[in-house]
Amino acid sequence: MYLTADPIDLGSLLAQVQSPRHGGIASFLGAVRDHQAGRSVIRLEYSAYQPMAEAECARIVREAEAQWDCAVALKHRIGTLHIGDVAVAIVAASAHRDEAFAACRYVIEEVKRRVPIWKREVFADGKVEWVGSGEGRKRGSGELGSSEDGVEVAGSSPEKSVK
Amino acid sequence: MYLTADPIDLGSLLAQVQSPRHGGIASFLGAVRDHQAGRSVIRLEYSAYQPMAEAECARIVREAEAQWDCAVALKHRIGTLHIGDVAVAIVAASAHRDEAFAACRYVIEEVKRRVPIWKREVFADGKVEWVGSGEGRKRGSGELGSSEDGVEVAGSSPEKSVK
Amino acid sequence: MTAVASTVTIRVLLFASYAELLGSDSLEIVLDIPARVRDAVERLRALPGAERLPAKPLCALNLTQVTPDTPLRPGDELAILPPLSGG
Amino acid sequence: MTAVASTVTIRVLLFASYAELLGSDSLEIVLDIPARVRDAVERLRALPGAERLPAKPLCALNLTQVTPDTPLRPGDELAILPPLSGG
Repeated sequence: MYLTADPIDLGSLLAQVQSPRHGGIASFLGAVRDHQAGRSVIRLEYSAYQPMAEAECARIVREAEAQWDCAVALKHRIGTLHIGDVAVAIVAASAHRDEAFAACRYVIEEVKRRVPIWKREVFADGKVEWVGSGEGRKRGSGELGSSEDGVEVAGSSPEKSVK
Repeated sequence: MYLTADPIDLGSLLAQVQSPRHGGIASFLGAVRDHQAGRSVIRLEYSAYQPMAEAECARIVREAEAQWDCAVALKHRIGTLHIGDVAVAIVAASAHRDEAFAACRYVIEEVKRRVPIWKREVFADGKVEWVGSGEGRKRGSGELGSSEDGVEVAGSSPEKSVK
Repeated sequence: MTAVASTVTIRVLLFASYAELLGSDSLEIVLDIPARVRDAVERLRALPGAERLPAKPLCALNLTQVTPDTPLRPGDELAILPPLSGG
Repeated sequence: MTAVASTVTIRVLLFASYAELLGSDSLEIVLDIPARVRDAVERLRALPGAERLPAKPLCALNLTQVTPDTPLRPGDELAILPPLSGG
Protein backbone atom coordinates (compact mmCIF):
# COMPACT_ATOMS: atom_id res chain seq x y z
CA MET A 1 0.00 0.00 0.00
CA TYR A 2 1.48 3.30 -1.10
CA LEU A 3 -1.31 5.48 0.27
CA THR A 4 -1.93 5.86 3.96
CA ALA A 5 -4.16 7.89 6.23
CA ASP A 6 -1.64 7.58 9.06
CA PRO A 7 1.46 9.66 9.72
CA ILE A 8 4.38 8.52 7.57
CA ASP A 9 7.25 6.86 9.40
CA LEU A 10 10.50 7.54 7.58
CA GLY A 11 12.30 4.93 9.65
CA SER A 12 10.13 2.13 8.33
CA LEU A 13 10.67 3.30 4.74
CA LEU A 14 14.42 3.29 5.34
CA ALA A 15 14.20 -0.21 6.76
CA GLN A 16 12.39 -1.34 3.60
CA VAL A 17 15.29 -0.44 1.33
CA GLN A 18 18.44 -0.68 3.44
CA SER A 19 20.69 -3.57 2.54
CA PRO A 20 24.38 -4.44 2.91
CA ARG A 21 24.70 -3.82 -0.85
CA HIS A 22 23.55 -0.22 -0.58
CA GLY A 23 26.04 2.54 0.13
CA GLY A 24 23.93 5.52 -0.97
CA ILE A 25 20.45 6.31 0.33
CA ALA A 26 18.65 9.41 -0.93
CA SER A 27 15.32 10.48 0.45
CA PHE A 28 12.74 13.17 -0.04
CA LEU A 29 10.01 14.38 2.26
CA GLY A 30 7.28 16.71 1.06
CA ALA A 31 5.87 18.55 4.05
CA VAL A 32 2.94 20.92 4.41
CA ARG A 33 4.22 24.47 4.25
CA ASP A 34 2.67 27.42 6.07
CA HIS A 35 2.54 29.66 3.02
CA GLN A 36 1.55 29.65 -0.63
CA ALA A 37 2.27 32.68 -2.79
CA GLY A 38 2.31 34.95 0.23
CA ARG A 39 -0.94 33.62 1.70
CA SER A 40 -1.05 31.88 5.05
CA VAL A 41 -2.04 28.21 4.87
CA ILE A 42 -3.73 26.43 7.82
CA ARG A 43 -4.02 22.88 6.52
CA LEU A 44 -4.27 20.72 3.40
CA GLU A 45 -6.88 18.10 2.62
CA TYR A 46 -5.76 15.26 0.36
CA SER A 47 -8.02 12.86 -1.49
CA ALA A 48 -7.22 10.20 -4.09
CA TYR A 49 -8.67 7.82 -6.63
CA GLN A 50 -7.22 5.10 -4.50
CA PRO A 51 -7.07 1.97 -6.68
CA MET A 52 -5.61 3.91 -9.60
CA ALA A 53 -3.21 5.80 -7.32
CA GLU A 54 -1.94 2.52 -5.88
CA ALA A 55 -1.41 1.08 -9.35
CA GLU A 56 0.35 4.20 -10.60
CA CYS A 57 2.64 4.37 -7.55
CA ALA A 58 3.59 0.73 -8.10
CA ARG A 59 4.41 1.45 -11.76
CA ILE A 60 6.58 4.44 -10.85
CA VAL A 61 8.50 2.46 -8.24
CA ARG A 62 9.08 -0.40 -10.68
CA GLU A 63 10.31 2.02 -13.35
CA ALA A 64 12.81 3.64 -10.97
CA GLU A 65 14.08 0.31 -9.65
CA ALA A 66 14.58 -0.99 -13.19
CA GLN A 67 16.31 2.12 -14.47
CA TRP A 68 18.79 2.68 -11.63
CA ASP A 69 19.38 -0.70 -9.95
CA CYS A 70 18.04 0.50 -6.65
CA ALA A 71 15.37 -0.21 -4.06
CA VAL A 72 12.63 2.39 -3.64
CA ALA A 73 10.13 2.93 -0.83
CA LEU A 74 7.23 5.35 -1.30
CA LYS A 75 4.32 6.52 0.86
CA HIS A 76 1.76 9.24 0.20
CA ARG A 77 -0.56 10.37 2.92
CA ILE A 78 -4.20 11.29 2.37
CA GLY A 79 -6.73 13.01 4.60
CA THR A 80 -6.24 16.21 6.58
CA LEU A 81 -2.65 17.35 7.07
CA HIS A 82 -1.41 20.22 9.18
CA ILE A 83 1.65 22.45 8.83
CA GLY A 84 4.83 20.38 9.01
CA ASP A 85 3.08 17.06 8.39
CA VAL A 86 4.76 14.87 5.80
CA ALA A 87 2.53 14.33 2.76
CA VAL A 88 4.90 12.22 0.70
CA ALA A 89 8.08 10.30 1.51
CA ILE A 90 10.47 8.59 -0.87
CA VAL A 91 13.61 6.62 -0.08
CA ALA A 92 15.90 5.28 -2.81
CA ALA A 93 18.87 3.09 -1.92
CA SER A 94 21.57 1.94 -4.31
CA ALA A 95 25.19 0.90 -4.29
CA HIS A 96 26.18 4.42 -5.33
CA ARG A 97 24.80 7.85 -4.62
CA ASP A 98 24.27 8.99 -8.23
CA GLU A 99 21.69 6.27 -8.75
CA ALA A 100 20.02 6.90 -5.40
CA PHE A 101 19.60 10.62 -6.06
CA ALA A 102 18.38 10.06 -9.64
CA ALA A 103 15.80 7.48 -8.60
CA CYS A 104 14.54 9.59 -5.69
CA ARG A 105 14.13 12.62 -7.91
CA TYR A 106 12.40 10.62 -10.63
CA VAL A 107 9.86 9.19 -8.20
CA ILE A 108 8.78 12.52 -6.72
CA GLU A 109 8.44 14.11 -10.17
CA GLU A 110 6.40 11.21 -11.52
CA VAL A 111 4.22 11.02 -8.41
CA LYS A 112 3.29 14.67 -8.84
CA ARG A 113 2.71 14.22 -12.56
CA ARG A 114 0.88 10.90 -12.73
CA VAL A 115 -0.73 9.79 -9.47
CA PRO A 116 -4.44 10.71 -9.10
CA ILE A 117 -4.26 12.60 -5.82
CA TRP A 118 -5.73 16.02 -5.13
CA LYS A 119 -5.32 18.52 -2.37
CA ARG A 120 -7.20 21.56 -1.31
CA GLU A 121 -5.69 24.35 0.68
CA VAL A 122 -7.44 25.86 3.65
CA PHE A 123 -6.19 29.42 4.13
CA ALA A 124 -6.03 31.54 7.26
CA ASP A 125 -8.67 33.86 5.77
CA GLY A 126 -11.13 30.95 5.60
CA LYS A 127 -10.92 30.39 1.85
CA VAL A 128 -10.66 26.83 0.58
CA GLU A 129 -9.19 26.16 -2.87
CA TRP A 130 -8.46 23.04 -4.84
CA VAL A 131 -4.85 23.12 -5.99
CA GLY A 132 -4.48 22.95 -9.74
CA SER A 133 -7.81 24.53 -10.62
CA GLY A 134 -7.93 28.16 -11.66
CA GLU A 135 -6.11 30.10 -8.97
CA GLY A 136 -3.67 27.33 -8.28
CA ARG A 137 -2.39 27.50 -11.80
CA LYS A 138 -1.54 31.17 -11.56
CA ARG A 139 0.49 30.87 -8.42
CA GLY A 140 3.82 29.94 -9.89
CA SER A 141 6.10 27.29 -8.58
CA GLY A 142 5.77 25.82 -5.16
CA GLU A 143 6.35 22.59 -3.37
CA LEU A 144 3.18 21.46 -1.73
CA GLY A 145 0.29 23.64 -2.63
CA SER A 146 1.03 24.25 -6.26
CA SER A 147 0.03 22.72 -9.52
CA GLU A 148 3.05 23.32 -11.66
CA ASP A 149 3.75 19.61 -11.90
CA GLY A 150 0.15 18.46 -12.13
CA VAL A 151 -1.33 17.02 -15.27
CA GLU A 152 -3.15 19.85 -16.92
CA VAL A 153 -6.56 19.28 -18.40
CA ALA A 154 -6.44 19.75 -22.15
CA GLY A 155 -9.31 22.18 -22.22
CA SER A 156 -10.68 24.98 -20.16
CA SER A 157 -10.64 24.79 -16.41
CA PRO A 158 -12.81 26.22 -13.69
CA GLU A 159 -12.22 29.92 -13.53
CA LYS A 160 -13.21 30.33 -9.94
CA SER A 161 -12.27 28.54 -6.81
CA VAL A 162 -14.50 25.74 -5.69
CA LYS A 163 -15.57 26.35 -2.14
CA MET B 1 29.91 19.56 16.06
CA TYR B 2 29.78 17.92 12.63
CA LEU B 3 31.93 14.91 13.53
CA THR B 4 30.75 12.29 15.94
CA ALA B 5 31.94 8.94 17.22
CA ASP B 6 28.35 7.90 17.99
CA PRO B 7 25.74 6.43 15.65
CA ILE B 8 24.06 9.13 13.58
CA ASP B 9 20.42 9.81 14.38
CA LEU B 10 18.63 10.98 11.23
CA GLY B 11 15.62 12.06 13.28
CA SER B 12 17.61 14.63 15.18
CA LEU B 13 19.10 16.01 11.95
CA LEU B 14 15.58 16.33 10.51
CA ALA B 15 14.46 18.13 13.65
CA GLN B 16 17.33 20.62 13.20
CA VAL B 17 16.08 21.80 9.82
CA GLN B 18 12.33 21.26 9.81
CA SER B 19 10.32 24.45 9.92
CA PRO B 20 6.83 25.56 8.89
CA ARG B 21 8.47 27.41 5.98
CA HIS B 22 9.96 24.25 4.51
CA GLY B 23 7.98 22.11 2.09
CA GLY B 24 10.84 20.11 0.59
CA ILE B 25 13.34 18.09 2.60
CA ALA B 26 16.05 16.12 0.79
CA SER B 27 18.44 13.86 2.63
CA PHE B 28 21.37 11.62 1.93
CA LEU B 29 22.83 8.80 3.98
CA GLY B 30 26.16 7.25 3.10
CA ALA B 31 26.26 3.76 4.54
CA VAL B 32 29.03 1.19 4.75
CA ARG B 33 28.64 -1.24 1.88
CA ASP B 34 29.63 -4.90 1.97
CA HIS B 35 31.63 -4.79 -1.24
CA GLN B 36 34.22 -2.73 -3.06
CA ALA B 37 35.15 -3.64 -6.63
CA GLY B 38 34.11 -7.22 -6.12
CA ARG B 39 35.93 -7.67 -2.81
CA SER B 40 34.12 -8.38 0.41
CA VAL B 41 34.39 -5.61 3.01
CA ILE B 42 34.11 -6.32 6.75
CA ARG B 43 34.34 -2.84 8.25
CA LEU B 44 35.67 0.67 7.69
CA GLU B 45 37.83 2.72 10.04
CA TYR B 46 37.45 6.49 9.80
CA SER B 47 39.83 9.08 11.15
CA ALA B 48 39.93 12.85 10.75
CA TYR B 49 41.95 15.98 11.26
CA GLN B 50 39.21 17.07 13.58
CA PRO B 51 39.57 20.84 14.01
CA MET B 52 40.05 21.35 10.27
CA ALA B 53 37.24 18.93 9.44
CA GLU B 54 34.86 20.82 11.72
CA ALA B 55 35.84 24.14 10.15
CA GLU B 56 35.47 22.78 6.61
CA CYS B 57 32.06 21.21 7.34
CA ALA B 58 30.87 24.53 8.74
CA ARG B 59 32.05 26.33 5.60
CA ILE B 60 30.29 23.85 3.32
CA VAL B 61 27.02 24.14 5.26
CA ARG B 62 27.20 27.93 5.16
CA GLU B 63 27.85 27.89 1.41
CA ALA B 64 24.85 25.65 0.73
CA GLU B 65 22.54 27.65 2.97
CA ALA B 66 23.56 30.89 1.29
CA GLN B 67 23.27 29.56 -2.24
CA TRP B 68 19.86 27.85 -1.98
CA ASP B 69 17.96 29.56 0.85
CA CYS B 70 17.72 26.39 2.87
CA ALA B 71 18.65 24.90 6.22
CA VAL B 72 21.27 22.15 6.23
CA ALA B 73 22.16 19.57 8.88
CA LEU B 74 25.31 17.47 8.51
CA LYS B 75 26.99 14.75 10.56
CA HIS B 76 29.99 12.59 9.73
CA ARG B 77 30.86 9.64 11.88
CA ILE B 78 34.41 8.64 12.73
CA GLY B 79 35.83 5.49 14.30
CA THR B 80 35.04 1.90 13.38
CA LEU B 81 31.92 1.36 11.27
CA HIS B 82 30.36 -1.93 10.29
CA ILE B 83 28.29 -2.89 7.25
CA GLY B 84 25.11 -0.85 7.09
CA ASP B 85 26.31 1.79 9.54
CA VAL B 86 25.72 5.36 8.44
CA ALA B 87 29.01 7.21 7.89
CA VAL B 88 27.58 10.53 6.73
CA ALA B 89 24.13 12.07 6.88
CA ILE B 90 22.90 15.28 5.26
CA VAL B 91 19.47 16.86 5.44
CA ALA B 92 18.57 19.98 3.44
CA ALA B 93 15.20 21.66 3.90
CA SER B 94 13.83 24.47 1.78
CA ALA B 95 10.52 25.92 0.69
CA HIS B 96 10.80 24.00 -2.60
CA ARG B 97 12.26 20.67 -3.56
CA ASP B 98 14.66 21.88 -6.28
CA GLU B 99 16.63 23.85 -3.73
CA ALA B 100 16.55 21.02 -1.18
CA PHE B 101 17.91 18.46 -3.66
CA ALA B 102 20.57 20.84 -4.99
CA ALA B 103 21.82 21.75 -1.53
CA CYS B 104 21.89 18.13 -0.36
CA ARG B 105 23.85 17.06 -3.41
CA TYR B 106 26.28 19.96 -3.08
CA VAL B 107 27.05 19.14 0.53
CA ILE B 108 27.86 15.46 -0.03
CA GLU B 109 30.08 16.26 -3.01
CA GLU B 110 31.97 18.97 -1.12
CA VAL B 111 32.31 16.85 2.01
CA LYS B 112 33.97 14.11 -0.03
CA ARG B 113 36.16 16.61 -1.83
CA ARG B 114 37.22 18.97 0.95
CA VAL B 115 36.85 17.57 4.46
CA PRO B 116 40.03 15.99 5.92
CA ILE B 117 38.63 12.57 6.76
CA TRP B 118 40.19 9.24 5.83
CA LYS B 119 38.95 5.71 5.87
CA ARG B 120 40.61 2.38 5.61
CA GLU B 121 38.85 -0.73 4.46
CA VAL B 122 39.20 -4.02 6.26
CA PHE B 123 38.53 -6.83 3.79
CA ALA B 124 37.27 -10.34 4.43
CA ASP B 125 40.66 -11.70 3.34
CA GLY B 126 42.33 -9.79 6.18
CA LYS B 127 43.85 -7.04 4.04
CA VAL B 128 43.61 -3.47 5.26
CA GLU B 129 43.89 -0.59 2.78
CA TRP B 130 43.65 3.15 3.06
CA VAL B 131 41.12 4.41 0.56
CA GLY B 132 42.56 6.89 -1.92
CA SER B 133 46.12 5.62 -1.86
CA GLY B 134 47.34 3.42 -4.68
CA GLU B 135 44.75 0.64 -5.04
CA GLY B 136 41.85 2.83 -4.11
CA ARG B 137 42.48 5.09 -7.04
CA LYS B 138 42.33 2.26 -9.53
CA ARG B 139 39.01 0.91 -8.41
CA GLY B 140 36.69 3.20 -10.31
CA SER B 141 33.63 4.79 -8.91
CA GLY B 142 32.06 3.76 -5.67
CA GLU B 143 30.11 5.20 -2.83
CA LEU B 144 31.89 4.52 0.40
CA GLY B 145 35.23 2.93 -0.11
CA SER B 146 36.39 4.81 -3.16
CA SER B 147 38.59 7.77 -3.82
CA GLU B 148 37.11 9.19 -6.96
CA ASP B 149 35.97 12.30 -5.18
CA GLY B 150 38.96 12.68 -2.92
CA VAL B 151 41.46 15.48 -3.28
CA GLU B 152 44.31 14.01 -5.23
CA VAL B 153 47.85 14.68 -4.20
CA ALA B 154 49.58 16.79 -6.82
CA GLY B 155 52.54 14.50 -7.12
CA SER B 156 53.31 10.85 -6.86
CA SER B 157 51.43 8.68 -4.43
CA PRO B 158 52.24 5.51 -2.57
CA GLU B 159 52.30 2.67 -5.02
CA LYS B 160 51.53 -0.03 -2.53
CA SER B 161 48.92 -0.38 0.10
CA VAL B 162 49.79 0.67 3.59
CA LYS B 163 49.07 -2.13 5.97
CA MET C 1 -28.89 -14.65 -24.55
CA THR C 2 -31.21 -11.67 -24.35
CA ALA C 3 -31.85 -9.27 -27.19
CA VAL C 4 -28.93 -7.05 -28.24
CA ALA C 5 -28.89 -3.93 -26.08
CA SER C 6 -29.08 -0.55 -27.77
CA THR C 7 -27.63 1.30 -24.76
CA VAL C 8 -24.62 1.00 -22.48
CA THR C 9 -24.70 1.71 -18.76
CA ILE C 10 -21.46 2.85 -17.11
CA ARG C 11 -20.37 4.07 -13.71
CA VAL C 12 -18.81 7.54 -13.57
CA LEU C 13 -16.52 8.55 -10.70
CA LEU C 14 -15.89 12.19 -9.91
CA PHE C 15 -13.14 13.55 -7.69
CA ALA C 16 -12.10 16.68 -5.86
CA SER C 17 -13.36 19.88 -7.55
CA TYR C 18 -15.37 17.92 -10.14
CA ALA C 19 -17.27 16.04 -7.46
CA GLU C 20 -18.13 19.40 -5.94
CA LEU C 21 -19.24 20.85 -9.30
CA LEU C 22 -21.67 17.98 -9.79
CA GLY C 23 -22.59 17.52 -6.16
CA SER C 24 -21.77 13.81 -6.34
CA ASP C 25 -18.73 11.56 -6.48
CA SER C 26 -20.37 8.68 -8.32
CA LEU C 27 -23.24 8.33 -10.77
CA GLU C 28 -24.53 5.92 -13.36
CA ILE C 29 -25.21 7.07 -16.90
CA VAL C 30 -26.87 5.35 -19.82
CA LEU C 31 -25.62 6.12 -23.33
CA ASP C 32 -26.74 5.09 -26.80
CA ILE C 33 -24.49 2.60 -28.55
CA PRO C 34 -21.87 3.18 -29.90
CA ALA C 35 -20.61 5.27 -26.99
CA ARG C 36 -17.17 6.73 -26.42
CA VAL C 37 -15.52 8.54 -23.53
CA ARG C 38 -16.32 11.90 -25.12
CA ASP C 39 -20.02 11.04 -25.19
CA ALA C 40 -20.00 10.38 -21.46
CA VAL C 41 -18.22 13.68 -20.82
CA GLU C 42 -20.71 15.51 -23.03
CA ARG C 43 -23.58 13.99 -21.06
CA LEU C 44 -21.98 15.05 -17.77
CA ARG C 45 -21.47 18.60 -18.96
CA ALA C 46 -25.19 18.92 -19.61
CA LEU C 47 -25.92 18.28 -15.95
CA PRO C 48 -26.74 21.19 -13.62
CA GLY C 49 -23.60 22.78 -12.22
CA ALA C 50 -21.31 20.99 -14.67
CA GLU C 51 -20.86 23.72 -17.25
CA ARG C 52 -17.38 24.38 -15.81
CA LEU C 53 -16.30 20.78 -16.38
CA PRO C 54 -13.68 20.92 -19.18
CA ALA C 55 -14.64 19.51 -22.60
CA LYS C 56 -11.57 17.24 -22.48
CA PRO C 57 -10.82 16.36 -18.89
CA LEU C 58 -8.22 13.79 -17.91
CA CYS C 59 -10.07 10.45 -17.94
CA ALA C 60 -9.28 6.95 -16.69
CA LEU C 61 -11.25 3.91 -17.79
CA ASN C 62 -11.00 0.97 -15.42
CA LEU C 63 -7.89 2.52 -13.79
CA THR C 64 -6.01 3.31 -17.00
CA GLN C 65 -5.73 6.74 -18.59
CA VAL C 66 -7.65 6.95 -21.90
CA THR C 67 -8.35 9.37 -24.74
CA PRO C 68 -11.82 10.77 -25.60
CA ASP C 69 -12.08 8.31 -28.51
CA THR C 70 -12.00 5.21 -26.33
CA PRO C 71 -15.19 3.11 -26.67
CA LEU C 72 -17.29 2.34 -23.62
CA ARG C 73 -18.60 -1.10 -22.71
CA PRO C 74 -21.27 -2.12 -20.22
CA GLY C 75 -20.05 -2.00 -16.65
CA ASP C 76 -17.08 0.24 -17.38
CA GLU C 77 -15.84 2.55 -14.62
CA LEU C 78 -15.00 5.95 -16.03
CA ALA C 79 -13.13 8.34 -13.73
CA ILE C 80 -13.04 12.05 -14.54
CA LEU C 81 -9.87 13.49 -13.05
CA PRO C 82 -9.24 17.14 -12.17
CA PRO C 83 -5.69 18.42 -12.58
CA LEU C 84 -3.55 16.26 -10.30
CA SER C 85 -1.96 17.84 -7.26
CA GLY C 86 -0.38 15.07 -5.24
CA GLY C 87 2.99 15.41 -3.57
CA MET D 1 63.77 40.96 23.12
CA THR D 2 66.20 38.12 22.61
CA ALA D 3 68.52 37.78 19.65
CA VAL D 4 66.96 37.18 16.23
CA ALA D 5 66.45 33.44 15.75
CA SER D 6 68.06 31.75 12.76
CA THR D 7 65.71 28.76 12.84
CA VAL D 8 61.98 28.14 13.03
CA THR D 9 60.37 25.32 14.99
CA ILE D 10 57.04 23.98 13.79
CA ARG D 11 54.69 21.16 14.69
CA VAL D 12 53.94 18.65 11.92
CA LEU D 13 50.77 16.53 12.02
CA LEU D 14 50.50 13.33 10.02
CA PHE D 15 47.32 11.40 9.27
CA ALA D 16 46.12 8.05 8.03
CA SER D 17 48.58 6.40 5.63
CA TYR D 18 51.20 9.13 6.14
CA ALA D 19 51.19 8.61 9.89
CA GLU D 20 51.83 4.93 9.24
CA LEU D 21 54.66 5.67 6.78
CA LEU D 22 56.45 7.76 9.37
CA GLY D 23 55.42 5.76 12.41
CA SER D 24 54.13 8.90 14.13
CA ASP D 25 51.20 11.27 13.93
CA SER D 26 52.97 14.31 15.31
CA LEU D 27 56.52 15.59 15.36
CA GLU D 28 58.43 18.80 15.81
CA ILE D 29 60.93 19.95 13.19
CA VAL D 30 63.44 22.76 13.17
CA LEU D 31 64.19 24.48 9.86
CA ASP D 32 66.60 27.21 8.85
CA ILE D 33 65.07 30.58 8.14
CA PRO D 34 63.59 31.40 5.66
CA ALA D 35 61.48 28.23 5.66
CA ARG D 36 58.52 27.36 3.46
CA VAL D 37 56.06 24.47 3.41
CA ARG D 38 58.13 22.69 0.76
CA ASP D 39 61.17 22.77 3.04
CA ALA D 40 59.24 21.02 5.78
CA VAL D 41 58.01 18.37 3.33
CA GLU D 42 61.54 17.86 2.04
CA ARG D 43 62.79 17.35 5.60
CA LEU D 44 60.03 14.82 6.28
CA ARG D 45 60.79 12.86 3.12
CA ALA D 46 64.36 12.38 4.31
CA LEU D 47 63.13 10.51 7.38
CA PRO D 48 63.24 6.70 7.48
CA GLY D 49 60.15 5.18 5.87
CA ALA D 50 59.03 8.45 4.31
CA GLU D 51 60.41 7.96 0.81
CA ARG D 52 56.84 7.21 -0.37
CA LEU D 53 55.53 10.52 0.91
CA PRO D 54 54.68 12.58 -2.20
CA ALA D 55 56.86 15.59 -3.04
CA LYS D 56 53.77 17.80 -3.09
CA PRO D 57 51.22 16.43 -0.65
CA LEU D 58 48.08 18.30 0.28
CA CYS D 59 49.05 20.58 3.19
CA ALA D 60 47.16 22.66 5.69
CA LEU D 61 48.81 25.34 7.78
CA ASN D 62 46.92 26.25 10.94
CA LEU D 63 43.74 24.59 9.55
CA THR D 64 43.83 26.26 6.12
CA GLN D 65 44.97 24.62 2.91
CA VAL D 66 48.24 26.10 1.61
CA THR D 67 50.65 25.83 -1.32
CA PRO D 68 54.28 24.65 -1.04
CA ASP D 69 55.46 28.29 -1.28
CA THR D 70 53.79 29.37 1.93
CA PRO D 71 56.29 30.66 4.53
CA LEU D 72 56.50 29.04 7.93
CA ARG D 73 56.53 30.94 11.22
CA PRO D 74 57.47 29.77 14.71
CA GLY D 75 54.70 27.72 16.32
CA ASP D 76 52.93 26.93 13.05
CA GLU D 77 50.98 23.68 12.84
CA LEU D 78 51.54 22.04 9.46
CA ALA D 79 49.26 19.11 8.60
CA ILE D 80 50.26 16.75 5.80
CA LEU D 81 47.07 15.27 4.36
CA PRO D 82 46.78 12.02 2.40
CA PRO D 83 44.14 11.90 -0.36
CA LEU D 84 40.83 12.58 1.38
CA SER D 85 38.28 9.78 1.58
CA GLY D 86 35.44 10.97 3.76
CA GLY D 87 31.82 10.25 3.00
